[in-house]
Amino acid sequence: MSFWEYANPVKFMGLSGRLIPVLSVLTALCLAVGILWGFFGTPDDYKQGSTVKIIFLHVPSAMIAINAWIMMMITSLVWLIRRHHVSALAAKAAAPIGLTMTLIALGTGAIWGKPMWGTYWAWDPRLTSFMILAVFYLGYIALWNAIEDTDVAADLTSILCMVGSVFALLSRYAVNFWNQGLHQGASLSLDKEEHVDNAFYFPLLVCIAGFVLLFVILVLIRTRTEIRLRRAASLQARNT
Amino acid sequence: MLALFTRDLKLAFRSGGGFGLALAFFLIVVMFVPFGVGSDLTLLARIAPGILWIGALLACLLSLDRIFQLDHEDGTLDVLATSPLPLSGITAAKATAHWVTTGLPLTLAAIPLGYLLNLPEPAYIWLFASLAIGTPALSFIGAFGAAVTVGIKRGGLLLSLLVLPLYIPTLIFGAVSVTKSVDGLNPLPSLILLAGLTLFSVVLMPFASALALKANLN
Amino acid sequence: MLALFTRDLKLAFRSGGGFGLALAFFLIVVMFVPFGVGSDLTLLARIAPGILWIGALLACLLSLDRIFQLDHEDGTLDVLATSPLPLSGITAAKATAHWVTTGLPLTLAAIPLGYLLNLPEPAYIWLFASLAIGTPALSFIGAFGAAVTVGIKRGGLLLSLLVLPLYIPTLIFGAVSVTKSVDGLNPLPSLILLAGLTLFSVVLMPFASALALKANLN
Amino acid sequence: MTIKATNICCSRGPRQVLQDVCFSLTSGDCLILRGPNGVGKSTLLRVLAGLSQQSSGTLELDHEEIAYSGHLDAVKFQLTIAENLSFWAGVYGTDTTAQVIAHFGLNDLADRYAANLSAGQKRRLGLARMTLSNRKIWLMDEPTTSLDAEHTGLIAQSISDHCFAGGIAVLSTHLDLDIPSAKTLDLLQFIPTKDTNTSIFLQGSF
Amino acid sequence: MTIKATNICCSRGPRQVLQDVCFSLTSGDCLILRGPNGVGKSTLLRVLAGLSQQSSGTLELDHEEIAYSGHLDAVKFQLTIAENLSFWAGVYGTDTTAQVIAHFGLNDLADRYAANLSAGQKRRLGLARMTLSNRKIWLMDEPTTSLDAEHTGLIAQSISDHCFAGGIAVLSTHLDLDIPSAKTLDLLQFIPTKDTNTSIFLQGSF
Amino acid sequence: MPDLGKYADTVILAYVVSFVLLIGLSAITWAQSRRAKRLLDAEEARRGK
Ligand code: HEM
Ligand SMILES: Nc1ncnc2c1ncn2[C@@H]1O[C@H](COP(=O)(O)OP(=O)(O)OP(=O)(O)O)[C@@H](O)[C@H]1O
Ligand SMILES: Nc1ncnc2c1ncn2[C@@H]1O[C@H](COP(=O)(O)OP(=O)(O)OP(=O)(O)O)[C@@H](O)[C@H]1O
Ligand SMILES: [Mg+2]
Ligand SMILES: [Mg+2]
Repeated sequence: MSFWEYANPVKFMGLSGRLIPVLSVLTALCLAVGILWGFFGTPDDYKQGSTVKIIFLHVPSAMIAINAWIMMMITSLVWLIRRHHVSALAAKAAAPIGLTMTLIALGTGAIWGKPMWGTYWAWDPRLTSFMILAVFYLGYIALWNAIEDTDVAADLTSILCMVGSVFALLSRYAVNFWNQGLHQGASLSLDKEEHVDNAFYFPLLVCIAGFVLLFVILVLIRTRTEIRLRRAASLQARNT
Repeated sequence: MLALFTRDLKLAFRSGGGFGLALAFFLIVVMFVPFGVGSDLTLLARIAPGILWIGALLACLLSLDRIFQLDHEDGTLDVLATSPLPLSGITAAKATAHWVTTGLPLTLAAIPLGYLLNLPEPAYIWLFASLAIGTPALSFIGAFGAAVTVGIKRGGLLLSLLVLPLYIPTLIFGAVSVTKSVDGLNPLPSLILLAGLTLFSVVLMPFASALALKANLN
Repeated sequence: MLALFTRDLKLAFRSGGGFGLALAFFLIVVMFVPFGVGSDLTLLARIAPGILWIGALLACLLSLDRIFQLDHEDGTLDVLATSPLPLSGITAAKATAHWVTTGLPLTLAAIPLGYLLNLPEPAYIWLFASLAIGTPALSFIGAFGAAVTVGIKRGGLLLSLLVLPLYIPTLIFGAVSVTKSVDGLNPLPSLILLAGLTLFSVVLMPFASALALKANLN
Repeated sequence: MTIKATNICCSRGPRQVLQDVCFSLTSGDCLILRGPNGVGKSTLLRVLAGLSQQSSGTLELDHEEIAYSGHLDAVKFQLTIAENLSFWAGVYGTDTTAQVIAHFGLNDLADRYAANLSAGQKRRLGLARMTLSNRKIWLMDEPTTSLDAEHTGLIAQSISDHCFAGGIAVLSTHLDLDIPSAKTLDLLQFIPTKDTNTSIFLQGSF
Repeated sequence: MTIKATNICCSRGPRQVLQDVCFSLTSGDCLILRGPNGVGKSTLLRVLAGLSQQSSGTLELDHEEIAYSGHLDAVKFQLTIAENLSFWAGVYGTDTTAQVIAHFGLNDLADRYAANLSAGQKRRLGLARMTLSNRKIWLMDEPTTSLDAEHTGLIAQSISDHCFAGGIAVLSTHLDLDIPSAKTLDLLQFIPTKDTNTSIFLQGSF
Repeated sequence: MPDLGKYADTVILAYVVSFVLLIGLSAITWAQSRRAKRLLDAEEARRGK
């Protein structure tokens, strides 16, 4: 059986219906363990004090924010090439989640910035490119909402997503070129020398797993919602 | 394609003076800045490159929706789509016409307006170069945004929302090159990046726009 | 008149989210300034009041052409003109709807955006007050400009050209009151002048707009 | 309730289109304007509606009683049929939206956005406003364009009913509508012949 | 030169409008689409023109030979009649503007801005483009709206001539046009009856 | 409760903001899903009859 069969709404509904209960338990578990461990079970940082605990929300949400867009890029491409409706709807479903995650990363970052840098906001490249990402999400969502014909909306948002990806990358580069920042570099690398202390590293990994699972489950639920709405619309159109 | 290009130029002139108005808007935005931030000359000189670039960008943005919306509303776009011209050629012709009627006059007008904002001497040539190189990218990226929003009745603001983040790299490379020249640094690297960006937009955006138009005609 | 007002609000929501988009434009204009002029915080703080006011003004300007143009194009304006509603009432209702969908959200959004531009502490309350008092004038003056340009196919840029000079007093009184508060001076006098200007526009502009509409329908 | 037009001349731009149009109508009358394309039917209707000014002549009618429908439908694409009509009901201060929707056979479509209507359905929606307005004088410019035979009949019937109930209707059309008691006015007879353009710039010589 | 439509289904939004439309035409044929408002004439014409996609069925025709005219006129108000037509001549790579203007009786108006035309004159200008395009397959949506009797005859004659010269025409109309040799296709017979909406979302149950 | 020291406000605020957003998103997702299911069920029932 080919993977593409899950692009069929019936197949997808069946599989996702079975997956959701399992996944929700796993998600709750990971999030609870990760956050409780992070909040209660980690020491203060010698430099940042207790604010280091924010990392358990900040980094996972930032990762999801970026990866949600990448997922949308892939599903959009699948829609454009193979025209599987479920794929387009999954992209639509992911956008609000990506936006929320972007906002969480921005929010926690801003709150963290106040004690660390003395300001909620600075025009640092990392921060700025996240704000640009939020605008891309907003535009994408607004475009979905502005077009009534669903196939047309899927086409246009997919094209926007592809073009937007290129320009998001360009902006990231441009913003770096424009300003040197305050924000720290990658501390999550596998290279032992670089990444944060193990005391933070392991709970952080659990939190990331929790966020990833949460993202997956929300995408599944939202895609199911979209599929149901499409079916309802089709039924309604046929009955009149 | 040539017919389309010349017709678009003609229409821009006829419908209340294409050239003049983008210019006027640019002029007025630049004029507003001293009203808003006060008339301190050293302050103005520092923000001049950025304001000039932002002003040009907004003036360009404001006329984007004309690129396809009018032709869509009166049915011309439907007919063009069934005509011998390829859609990507249509968008390229229209984006070029848009550049000739906005980007080009804006570039020329930026020099005297720079004087109003007390732009330092050595920056003029770089301001001119960066606008001349950068504004085609604005027109071609903008045409893509216009193609995406063409079906939507007066999607003017949605258009801005979609296009503005796409404009960020152009703005940054453009403004940075002028700022660098003001600060006595080498503006060439960012100018080269800007040229690359323009080349990329001019070559590839018409195809993306054609896809979007195709979807919108449905 | 109430029917017209609520319909205009409904249309603003339906056509791709009235509120959201003026806001988004404002956000993006404010975002662009650091890209243009660099991210030096003291510099940003100095130009913040002016930029915020100019940004709000441009966001407002961008949606002006929707006020009458759409109704003209589909024949609604002709029918409204023969309806029991007086033309001045029609323009007043439409200008008010425009303010609710743009001026009001812009006023609310200006506070957080002020933070992005590092606006000094004491200025926030005055920024809010000046926008709350000043934006109705922008909508009513703008409605007049829209009424004058309604016959002209996509007179968007002509509209800007006409309206922007009319906006200058509002901009000056508004921005000055914020700047004064930043500098520790008394912002009240200019705020009172601003209030007078708004009162004048709200009371008298609908009649001027009605005259312009009447002439345009011919 | 009367309309009385005496020696009305209409111009479009610099060109005089109609000269010395005279007619008078009272309650119950229906006047059909006829004439080839470009003779000035729309121009005359806009003058009657008060949207344009006649260049000379006098026109007596009660502007408070006019309902006008032109070549365009005055329909908002982003509103549903029901919303479009209840907006107009609000403007005219009436509340017969439901009846009108039923009368024009729009029941099934009431919650459809106007953007998703066919040309004829849109036209019908535009005309439903006339009935809704509850006004006495109907001015209609080619009401039946894009309508099929059945709905053309429906519109003709509505107009007859309106006149029968004491209203007045003035309409232009290229078809033969089945409206008993309608008078026709061929505008060809009012094409300017004499060299009496009323423009002040043509007086005297200089 | 043939058109062959086999089992074409068309949808608008979520709604299936036409089901299993079949016809085939060869050089010289004229097909008149008939049916009440909203039956799907415009939808079918847009599918034939390649502007929309059929939801199923196959369509064989040469897209390079199509000239399409819809409900809208595709006329630029800011250009004169002559300019409008010479623009289209440029697009289609032809140069018969002068003949076409004469043929459609637009000589007197050639230098008038299109904004200053009456509804029927505008429509005529829109249709003149078909002749100008020099293409074999004409797709026309209610070509004669707003036209008076004389010009309706002129259009019918042009269509006959076009078919006689080996072209194909597919048009929709609510009037009885005088086109000898035209076949009519009543779209009422293609209204979806079977419960076979092709939407993938209606398959199975969940 | 761990001792958060002088940064207690900051940390708590960050957690509260994140939870509000996450829970809000989940709640909206869930509510929309319920509504869609009800709508679809109603529509299927209408077809059934
Ligand atoms: C609004 C402000 C901020 C934004 C938008 C932001 C955004 C980001 C992003 C995008 C990442 C990368 C995650 C990844 O790619 O794995 C990240 C990581 C991180 N941020 Fe922030 N940040 C902000 C403020 C702050 C502040 C104020 C601090 C602390 C002083 C901070 C500390 C960190 C740390 C320690 C990491 C992990 C580094 C890594 O693994 O890459 N951030 N942030
Ligand atoms: N600005 C103008 N300058 C000169 N002539 C004009 C102008 N505007 C309109 N006309 C002419 O005025 C005449 C009357 O136009 P009108 O729209 O009233 O005609 P109509 O009888 O409604 O025709 P139709 O049946 O085609 O709708 C037309 O011949 C038109 O060309
Ligand atoms: N988005 C949509 N959703 C549902 N139905 C739609 C949509 N768009 C159009 N329709 C319907 O599709 C049908 C076909 O419309 P079409 O324009 O093809 O009709 P038509 O035969 O050309 O009618 P007319 O003679 O009035 O021009 C109409 O009943 C219309 O209401
Ligand atoms: Mg007419
Ligand atoms: Mg039709």
